[in-house]
Amino acid sequence: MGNKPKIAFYWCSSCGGCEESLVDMAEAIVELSTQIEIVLWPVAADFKKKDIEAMADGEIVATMLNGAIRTSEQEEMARLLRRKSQILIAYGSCAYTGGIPGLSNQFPREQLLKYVYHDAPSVVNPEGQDPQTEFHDAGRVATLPIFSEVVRSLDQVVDVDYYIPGCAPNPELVLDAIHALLSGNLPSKGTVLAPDIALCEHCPRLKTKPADIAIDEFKRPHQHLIDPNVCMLVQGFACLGPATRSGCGGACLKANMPCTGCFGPMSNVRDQGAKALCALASIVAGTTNEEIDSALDGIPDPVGTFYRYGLAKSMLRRKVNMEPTLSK
Amino acid sequence: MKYSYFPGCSLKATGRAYEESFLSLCKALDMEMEELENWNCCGATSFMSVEMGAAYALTIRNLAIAEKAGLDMVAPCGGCYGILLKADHYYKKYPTVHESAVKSLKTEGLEYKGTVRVRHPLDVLASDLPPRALRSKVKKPLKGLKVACYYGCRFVRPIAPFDDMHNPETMDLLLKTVGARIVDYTMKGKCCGGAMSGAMPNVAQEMTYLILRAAERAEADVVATACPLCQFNLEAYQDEIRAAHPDLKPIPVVYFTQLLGVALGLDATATALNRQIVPVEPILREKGILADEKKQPATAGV
Amino acid sequence: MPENFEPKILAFFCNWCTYTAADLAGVSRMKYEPTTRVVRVMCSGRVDPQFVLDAFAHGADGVLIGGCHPGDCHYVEGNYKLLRRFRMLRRLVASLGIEPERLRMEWISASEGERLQKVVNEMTAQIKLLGPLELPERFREWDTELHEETFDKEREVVASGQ
Amino acid sequence: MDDKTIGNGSEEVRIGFFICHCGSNIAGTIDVEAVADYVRTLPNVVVSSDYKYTCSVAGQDMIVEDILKYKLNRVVVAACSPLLHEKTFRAATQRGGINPFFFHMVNIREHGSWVHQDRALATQKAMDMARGAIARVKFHKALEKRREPVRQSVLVVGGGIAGIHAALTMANAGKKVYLVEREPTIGGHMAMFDKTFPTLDCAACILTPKMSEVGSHPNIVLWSYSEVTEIKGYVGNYDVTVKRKPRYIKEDLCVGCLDCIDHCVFKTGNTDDEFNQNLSKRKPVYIPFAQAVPRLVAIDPAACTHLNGGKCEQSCATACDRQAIDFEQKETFEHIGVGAVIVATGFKPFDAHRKPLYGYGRFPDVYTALEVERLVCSSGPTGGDVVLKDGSKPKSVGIIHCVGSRDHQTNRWCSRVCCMYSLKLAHLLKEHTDAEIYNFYIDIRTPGKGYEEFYERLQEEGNHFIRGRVGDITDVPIIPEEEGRMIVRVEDSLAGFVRRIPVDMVVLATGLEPREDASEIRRRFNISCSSEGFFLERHPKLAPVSTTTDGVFLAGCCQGPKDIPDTVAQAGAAAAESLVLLDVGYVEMEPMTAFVTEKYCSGCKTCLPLCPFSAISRDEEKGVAVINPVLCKGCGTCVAACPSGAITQNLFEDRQIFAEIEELLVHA
Repeated sequence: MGNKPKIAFYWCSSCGGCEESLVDMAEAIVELSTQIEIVLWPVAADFKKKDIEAMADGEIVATMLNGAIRTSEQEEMARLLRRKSQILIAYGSCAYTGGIPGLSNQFPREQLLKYVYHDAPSVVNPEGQDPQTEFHDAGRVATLPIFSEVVRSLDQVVDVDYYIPGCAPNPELVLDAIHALLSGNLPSKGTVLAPDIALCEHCPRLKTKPADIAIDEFKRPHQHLIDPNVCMLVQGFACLGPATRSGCGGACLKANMPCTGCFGPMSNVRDQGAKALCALASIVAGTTNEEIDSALDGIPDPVGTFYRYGLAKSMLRRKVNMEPTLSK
Repeated sequence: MKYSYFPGCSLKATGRAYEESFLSLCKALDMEMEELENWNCCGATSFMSVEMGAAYALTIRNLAIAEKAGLDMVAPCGGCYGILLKADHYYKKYPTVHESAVKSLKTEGLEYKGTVRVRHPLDVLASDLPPRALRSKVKKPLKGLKVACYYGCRFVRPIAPFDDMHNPETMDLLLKTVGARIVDYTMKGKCCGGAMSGAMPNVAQEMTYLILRAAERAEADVVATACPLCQFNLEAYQDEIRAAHPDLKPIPVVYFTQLLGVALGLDATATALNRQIVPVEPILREKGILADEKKQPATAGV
Repeated sequence: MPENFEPKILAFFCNWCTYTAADLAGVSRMKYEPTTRVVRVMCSGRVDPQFVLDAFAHGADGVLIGGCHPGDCHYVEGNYKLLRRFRMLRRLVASLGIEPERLRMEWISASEGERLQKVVNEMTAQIKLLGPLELPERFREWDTELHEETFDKEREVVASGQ
Repeated sequence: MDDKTIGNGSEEVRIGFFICHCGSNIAGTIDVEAVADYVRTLPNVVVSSDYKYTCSVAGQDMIVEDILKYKLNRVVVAACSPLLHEKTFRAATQRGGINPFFFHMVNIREHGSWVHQDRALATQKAMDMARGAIARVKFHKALEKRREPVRQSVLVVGGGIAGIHAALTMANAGKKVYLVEREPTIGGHMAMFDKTFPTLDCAACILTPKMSEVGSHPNIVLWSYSEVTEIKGYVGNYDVTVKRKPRYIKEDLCVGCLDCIDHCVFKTGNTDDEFNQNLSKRKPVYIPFAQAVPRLVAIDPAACTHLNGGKCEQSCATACDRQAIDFEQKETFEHIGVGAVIVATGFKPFDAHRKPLYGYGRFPDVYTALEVERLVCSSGPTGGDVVLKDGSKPKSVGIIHCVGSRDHQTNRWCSRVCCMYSLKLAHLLKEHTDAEIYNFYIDIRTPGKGYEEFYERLQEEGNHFIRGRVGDITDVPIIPEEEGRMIVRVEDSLAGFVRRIPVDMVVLATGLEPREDASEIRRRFNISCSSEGFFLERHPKLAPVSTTTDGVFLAGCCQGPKDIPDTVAQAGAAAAESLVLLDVGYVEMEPMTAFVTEKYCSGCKTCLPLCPFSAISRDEEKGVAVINPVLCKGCGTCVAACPSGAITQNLFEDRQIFAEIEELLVHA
């Protein structure tokens, strides 16, 4: 067992979907387990932080970390695993670009806590308690991690070697990545381990997209019937396929839903949201402010549309003016 | 449609016919005129050349009050209309005017932000009514009545917000709408001489004469005006003028609002025709626009 | 707000109109605020929203895009394409808390040197009122909540413990 | 990034920076030494120096020497606008032995020293701009200019004296000329004039020989009654579509015998004769004037009974023994290719109705100058008799100058020709009627050969000159002598009082305006207008007939008011510029085109609808976009839109622009 490469899996601010994607490898994971030694996997096995701390720096061959970084605990674990691992892989959209949790970068921390602990319809908190980082009771101290002001992608906190995109990543990509890892056949540092080409490339609907497309009106998928054979943009649905890396196999489109961009941008793009916005808005119909605005009214939440997974890693990172009250 | 109404001094005195006919007309057309509270002299006096700062402050006080009401401000008198526009313009353009007005207004707790739109009845009636609103209310079209529309100066000079500076046409169009025939003559935008009537009456009367004669030569039955100063000046001195120019026939000079009122079938009190110096009713009867005298109830004097 | 705040306005000017208008303003010696830093592009249609965000992220207090009047584009209709992106971009930028006055698009033709002068002065005055945007500084400030030092100390403790 | 797209590959970047004083133009406001010192500290900068006049031969030599001496592979010059001297410095860079596109220019004069006053802030801005350029030039790469052959033909739009002269010059030089005129005949406004100032030679006598020469020239294709509807392509290779309106006459059959006109069912004219300024009537089948070129009749569909669906025996058609009349004629389109375009679309006279106080349209005997040209002309509506509408001869005439010129209520510019044509008309009217002539002027402007002398001659002839802008023309008399006449009211600003001058005839010296469709034409030819609406020359002094679009030139009044001698001179200049283009034989295309890197292109088709020049197509086999470099004009719209970053624009690459943005914003 000692000779098998040590691999760690960890989760931070995430939904658990990435863990599911590991399980989705099905039989392959059984086979894999004969070739690797898993040293950390909180969702499946009982390893402790101190086990990792006890390891030598670089002892772990590779760590796949999913989830964004929002708390001091997550940050601490990220730093710890970075030290202990030769290769750190940001696994899934949240670790890669902040993911859905990154959308909370539009709101001040206090507003979020207030909603979650007081105002949300499902909350029962008759005493109006707020979570505290420390709780003293009979000389004992219980602690909670600090909830930070800003959600970050993994590489905004520690150095990252590779990225596996997706919400969640699909098992084939993960297997490919692990095999590359085991064979030592690795691309250059910083590579995103998915094809560097947009989703449209293999989209069966592409042939229905005319060369002179002009969008009169953006529609929202839950309000309209979607033709399963026609390009989403032709139908007026804001599909981010043109601005999103492939590798997912077009799962959403197969389920007749437009791409929302979870695989992130291609390597030549610095800000996926800005590029997606540019690509979509460029083909809007109309020449006056009024005409154009009326078409764009179908995208009532531009941040949610263009930065659904990427706000934390975008050029502006978060909503700029909300008088941040930073907690230290 | 609701407006602030700034009558100014004339409409409460020599120009009562204007006020009465205008307000009745507005009522008939569902336009609400709310008289400005606590208004003062518009400031269109020679005081301008004595102490400019104070003079403009006087004018701007009216604008400040109107601003509180938040409505367009209608000023029927040409003098008022012109000076209100000018003061608003100067207030925005010249810091000295601005400063002195701000200072004066402050003493009364007023301020003027510069948002009031000053309007003239011609403008309001021509621009704000829904299409055909006026035409559809006509009961007695002014068929056969030949009108010389006279504009004078202040609605279009030096600032012309709603009509051509040299060839105004709004009144022509309004009266045409109610069936009148508009005569073409070249004096409609020339000075009525009003400003000189006190100092050099003979000069003023000569100017008035040329206008009236041009209207007469154009075979007008009546001259229509939109300013109490023009109206008075053109009508009140006709006897004096005739002393020098016996050829001048008496010609009634009325407010366009009176003619519109007649066309809408408003009664004699509403149109204030009885306030004319040169009677106009005989002409209107002759044209069949007003009913015969016998059927007409007696009207009260001034 | 720092004293004597001089806004930094990154400007993208179309070669054929606004850039030439700026040249004309120069030839005519029209004075305006020294706040712009101009990137010349052949057509305002080249302006990628990434450029605008990158400018903000690197310290621009405002971004000004100058193109040809509608119908006058040297490349037929590049300016309309910019307009479409711009209408979307301004919504995005507004939802991300950047005041709309900081992102401006103007049609300024080659003969409108005076207009260029007016636009730059006006925008400078507006941004002076808003104050600096200072995103690079804000990024640094946001990141002060990270614990690198603390954890590094812990690491030393752990290391020495071994 | 593709390695092949990175400048000199792994070679070390060595930048030379040169900042120009431009005498005191730059150095007066910007501390150029400080900028040079600052730039010297930036990475990759090997040499940084300032010079009095960098664009001078010595300045350029300095760049060349430094390239060799310091083994530079990048050059940045901070000086004036690149629109002025980019070419100069690219050439110098090339002389130094490196590709000219390793050069970048920083505009610190037009965008710096000339528009700022605060020395510290202007210097700061210059440093920032230099820093941006230094950052971007690192990513520059070697580019080649492509050469395209130039078609040996030219399109001349407009057949007035400007278009005629330009067309003849080009045709005489052996080039194929297409002359397109909107009206049924060429000749333009000049054909309507009686005499020309100051020599008083007859306009027709000097114009009509040139018109006939156009009509018969083997190198000229004349399409009258036609309009250019579309123009595509680029300098040297324009594709033009010309609409030929139906004149209901088979041009190849009509010999201009005019029998059809005699046989028209209308025995006299039934519609206003535009050529005579509507002072007479013409028939629906007509020839604009006797010397019209081409000498072909036309049928006016608005006035012809048959073409309006009415009953007509069509006697005109039966009268034509050559059966040239064709009521079924439809508009047709011609497609031609030309190397250059000369726009000579002329002007529009100011509409005198816009000055209502002058009574045009109200008083019958208020005329525009062009109407009077026709009245005094022996081939005009009255055969040269100057008579009023009531048939009498005027005893006194007022000529009002500057109608619609030098007037803040209408047009602010001076129309340049009105003073002289007013003097000419004064002379002709006096000659024809012996009336008293009053000229009401603001200033008399006679800058031209023999012009001032002509003015003196007019004064000696006993014409009255009254300085003052006329207030109005009134018909309201105040003394018996004024009864029944028009009275010109004017403040005589020399005498210092208001005059009332009764006259029988008023001539309005209307100014020159851009044509109503000038902005439409401008868009069609992709050129600019100055603020008043005349077409904009590339440079008011040094490129007066060029436009911002290469290969499109201007001639005549479409560029601004001018008289006949100036128009002809300018038309000659436009022809000469076109000849240079054609005779060189090729054009060099700027290499700032865009290209697709196939491996990054998903074939998503986002770019396809964006290209106005249809330069982007899709390779269906490979499933990628392909840009045709010949059609690409380098706007970069597709580059911005490409969601994959798969399209690159030479000289405006993402990495170049990002580097520029980011460094511009680092405060030095």
